[in-house]
Amino acid sequence: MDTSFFVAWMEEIATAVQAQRDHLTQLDAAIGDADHGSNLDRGFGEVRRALADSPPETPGSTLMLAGSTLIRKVGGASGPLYGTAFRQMGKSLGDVPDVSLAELSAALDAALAGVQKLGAAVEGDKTMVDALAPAVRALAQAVQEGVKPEDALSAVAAAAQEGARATIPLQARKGRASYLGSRSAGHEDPGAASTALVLSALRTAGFRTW
Amino acid sequence: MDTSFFVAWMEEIATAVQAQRDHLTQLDAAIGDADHGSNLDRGFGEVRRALADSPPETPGSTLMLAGSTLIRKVGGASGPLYGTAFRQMGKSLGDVPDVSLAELSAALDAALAGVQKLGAAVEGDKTMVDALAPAVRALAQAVQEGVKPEDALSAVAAAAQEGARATIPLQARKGRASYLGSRSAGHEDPGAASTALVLSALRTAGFRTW
Amino acid sequence: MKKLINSVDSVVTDALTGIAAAHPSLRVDLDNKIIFRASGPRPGKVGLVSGGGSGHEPLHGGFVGYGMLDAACPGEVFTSPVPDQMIEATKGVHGGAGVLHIVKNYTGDVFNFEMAAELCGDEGVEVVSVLVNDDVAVQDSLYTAGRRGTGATLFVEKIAGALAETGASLADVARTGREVNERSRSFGVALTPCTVPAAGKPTFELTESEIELGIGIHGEPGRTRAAHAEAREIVRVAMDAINDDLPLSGDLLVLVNGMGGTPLMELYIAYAEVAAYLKEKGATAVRSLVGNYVTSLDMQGFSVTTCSLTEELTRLWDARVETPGLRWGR
Amino acid sequence: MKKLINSVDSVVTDALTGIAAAHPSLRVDLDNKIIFRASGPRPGKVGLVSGGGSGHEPLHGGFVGYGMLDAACPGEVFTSPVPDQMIEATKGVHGGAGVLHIVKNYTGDVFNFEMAAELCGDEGVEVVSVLVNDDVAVQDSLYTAGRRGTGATLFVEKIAGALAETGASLADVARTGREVNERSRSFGVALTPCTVPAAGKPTFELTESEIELGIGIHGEPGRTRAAHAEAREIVRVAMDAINDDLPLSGDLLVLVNGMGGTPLMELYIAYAEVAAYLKEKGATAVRSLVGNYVTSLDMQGFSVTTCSLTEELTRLWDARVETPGLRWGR
Ligand SMILES: Nc1ncnc2c1ncn2[C@@H]1O[C@H](COP(=O)(O)OP(=O)(O)O)[C@@H](O)[C@H]1O
Ligand SMILES: Nc1ncnc2c1ncn2[C@@H]1O[C@H](COP(=O)(O)OP(=O)(O)O)[C@@H](O)[C@H]1O
Ligand SMILES: [Mg+2]
Ligand SMILES: [Mg+2]
Ligand SMILES: [Mg+2]
Ligand SMILES: [Mg+2]
Repeated sequence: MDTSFFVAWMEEIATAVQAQRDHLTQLDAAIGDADHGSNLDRGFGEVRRALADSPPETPGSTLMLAGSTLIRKVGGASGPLYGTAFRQMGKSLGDVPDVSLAELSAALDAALAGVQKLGAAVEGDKTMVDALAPAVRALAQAVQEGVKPEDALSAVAAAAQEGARATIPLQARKGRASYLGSRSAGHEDPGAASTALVLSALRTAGFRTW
Repeated sequence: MDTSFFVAWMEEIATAVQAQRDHLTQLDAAIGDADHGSNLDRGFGEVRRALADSPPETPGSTLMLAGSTLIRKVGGASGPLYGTAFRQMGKSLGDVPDVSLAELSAALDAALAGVQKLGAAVEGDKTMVDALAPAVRALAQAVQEGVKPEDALSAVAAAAQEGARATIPLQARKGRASYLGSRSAGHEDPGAASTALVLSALRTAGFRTW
Repeated sequence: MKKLINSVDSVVTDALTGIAAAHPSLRVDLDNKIIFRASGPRPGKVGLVSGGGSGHEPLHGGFVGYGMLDAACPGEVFTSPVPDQMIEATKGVHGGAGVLHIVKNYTGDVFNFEMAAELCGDEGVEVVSVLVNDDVAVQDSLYTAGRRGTGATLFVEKIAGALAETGASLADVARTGREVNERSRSFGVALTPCTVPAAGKPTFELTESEIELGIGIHGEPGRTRAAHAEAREIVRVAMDAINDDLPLSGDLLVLVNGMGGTPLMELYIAYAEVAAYLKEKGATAVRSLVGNYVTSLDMQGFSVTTCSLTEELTRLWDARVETPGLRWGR
Repeated sequence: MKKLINSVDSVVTDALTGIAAAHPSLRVDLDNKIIFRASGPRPGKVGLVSGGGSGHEPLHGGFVGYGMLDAACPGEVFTSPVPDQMIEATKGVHGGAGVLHIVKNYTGDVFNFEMAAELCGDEGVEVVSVLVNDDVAVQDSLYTAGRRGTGATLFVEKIAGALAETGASLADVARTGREVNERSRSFGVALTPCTVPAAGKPTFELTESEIELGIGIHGEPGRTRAAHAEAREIVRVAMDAINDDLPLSGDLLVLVNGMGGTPLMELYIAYAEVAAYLKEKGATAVRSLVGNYVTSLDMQGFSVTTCSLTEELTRLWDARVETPGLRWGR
């Protein structure tokens, strides 16, 4: 997976988030403050612009630029969290021009660690971690089993989507939704839902560039 | 018509206004400020209390007390207008212990003059004058024709009701409704509607005391 | 109707109880429903009394204090107060130099204040009235009750109040009050109706895509209903109406006033458009206020009021004021 | 959704344009979205920076000025600002004595202010943060993001700001800010939801007979939904929640705050009930504020915040303040 793959990933995220903007905002309206869709739409729009303005040379610098842009432009909880996730991935990838599935797996692992270090959420807290963590595990397993890249990314997307759906019955213990106590149960976590979009875009980027 | 007739009149007004309070307020909501019902309900409630507290000795003093109470307790346009109307009637009746139909007619005439002096409204301006003026004429005619008191008061009530209904198509030229310009047309004037209630109560008072 | 009240009948009294509790600088006469300065009348100073229906808070009670009113008479919601109140208030602020009544031009307010002034005169208290009628949405003609008094009331109360503090005569304070009124114009817009507690339902109905242009401050519909539009366009309608009546130029005092339910953020958005409009016309808002000052209960909407300033009026506007609703200067 | 805006995307910028036009005492950096005092940093004075999502006006921009903040960073509506803004603001107010960040306890605000503080530290500007978390509706436990920062933010900004004007050290200003927070408690109630412009529809739905108890300031539903009741009863629920957490006694500073769409009249009615409740408990509101200070767009509802005063805190509360939103003293 070369630089163009990662640029394509960012573009696919921007497209998906724009399409799902209102849906994400409505999820956030139910248990948060009704801004998650506009936050991410604004953020990934800026990422797309930043990548067009200064085309990156490596996969790592693509993700570093994306992460810094999100931190600089989004605000809220999700800006620093997604920003950290991409920056940690970028750092993990270093200068490699072509990323192997194993390297991607390590990078996603670093993303999860970064998110958890910043936000202190564990699985079951009803946050983006609930979508990210199973996706990380799915990729690690795919690497171990040596499955084809397409299938590996499909497994990542499926695991993230499943993780997001599984947040519905949970009671939130982190972020704004935690203020609602037991009333947060019965709603999908907006950040988990957007994480599923972000990770599904990985597979779409694969279809597009391979 | 002795003091008890006029006290009964005030009581009948209070009852009718209380029953029609919301209706009058809704008429006022359409072209005014949604307070006519509560204004008059508060006012005639106070009149009832004032008459109970210091029972008047003559028809004239009954109306003077009612008028002063309305001025003191109602506020808005209708408080001074109704207050003036009753006070002018009271003055016109003087000390007579038993009021003839002709004396009542002169008193209502004085009421109309008082209202017009204060408010400068003429017939057709879409105000209480549109109910009061035809009622005054109806009573004068009844006196001239020498009809029975019951029938005279019925004619007064009918003329006031007809006058109130006739305000519906008019464009207001006085009071709050005038701010609406042509949009005031199509709604019954709340003050004309309440004047019809007040004058219909005259007939009911007659039924009760005769 | 969902309101933070105890009962429909006690709203005015309950609010006065809260005002009394919140502001040691005020003395509230609950029986007569009058808000006085706690300090009482100052001998030799012209007293200023205003009042009107409740539901416009902070007007008028929030403007009682040094540099503005000496007393305010709140009536029932949207109902002018009664002469008794005004007489009590007038006597209570009389410091020997006479009393100015600041009256918004509504039939009821005019009737009741006139009666009160007459009775005060009988009792030897000189009273002069200033009638405020700044609302350009209403034509001042034989076919209306005349222009309504709206946002300019605040300007008259502030500027006449500042002059009164200097020891000016009743005639001078009244003249300046009238000058402010003559130099002021307003126009109001509603995005939603308001709900009078006693009525229990909104005063009119508007769809999601309609607004009312040329409203007053009593929840009445405006002169015309129009399609909802960008703030820029709505402000232009309001400013054009003002400018057509009294061309805007020179140094202005400008109020962008919320009707009670409009977020301050939106009022600032409107103010930005007002400032841009004035720039186009070559006029400048050298003084301004943005906020909820002359409200209509929970209505969403705004009004703009402009006053063409002179040096003296600017100085009086800047003079010290210490009331719950306006405070500045030293 | 019917709002007085030009477009959903430009609300923050348009409002900042209006703030800049309305307040010559402020300097607005439109590119970075920062509201500064026009006078710039004062050498030797600790700088105070706060910020948060927009939609809470006058908080925070309306509290920039003498005796309160040196700069405010407004984010998008209900979205915390970004570190870049805070870094610019921090550097812009640094007068050599370090900078205090006043941060409301929300995950996003905390993350972004932390990042900014770290980067400012790297650049040699000493930054200390005070976290405001006064909302008793949320339990501060492992199972929540901790108590939200609401009305007490105004108290911290005012009192820490007054201390900073005296030339106190960063450590002292921070210590006093924390003390104010520790002595403060809040509880909020919604009668209606609000509408975030970008969402276009209300954040939740309530019938005519329901209210939300224990809301925050971002349009979120509360901890529980309850039947609408008299102001007296609703206030009692709020006050009991506060009193259960920190028993009310002695001299208090009390804020009865409107959420943006509540008429001032209703806030005074609520304040009367608050005062009556305090009397029952033997406590006294020796200082108070009633009005829209920490809002949630057009939400109807209110919050109560109490702060148990000391002599020093009272003196600092009374000290001169000159901002668009709060002004008093000499
Ligand atoms: N401490 C945390 N750890 C991980 N994710 C979190 C944490 N707090 C919040 N989130 C995620 O952020 C999402 C909300 O993002 P967003 O609405 O953009 O920010 P905000 O809550 O500041 O309005 C939540 O749905 C949740 O998935
Ligand atoms: N100048 C006037 N002359 C006669 N009647 C008037 C005048 N102005 C108003 N009214 C009457 O008063 C009524 C309104 O009374 P009310 O609603 O109690 O007072 P307000 O208009 O002050 O709210 C109108 O419907 C009209 O009949
Ligand atoms: Mg959110
Ligand atoms: Mg009326
Ligand atoms: Mg009225
Ligand atoms: Mg947010």
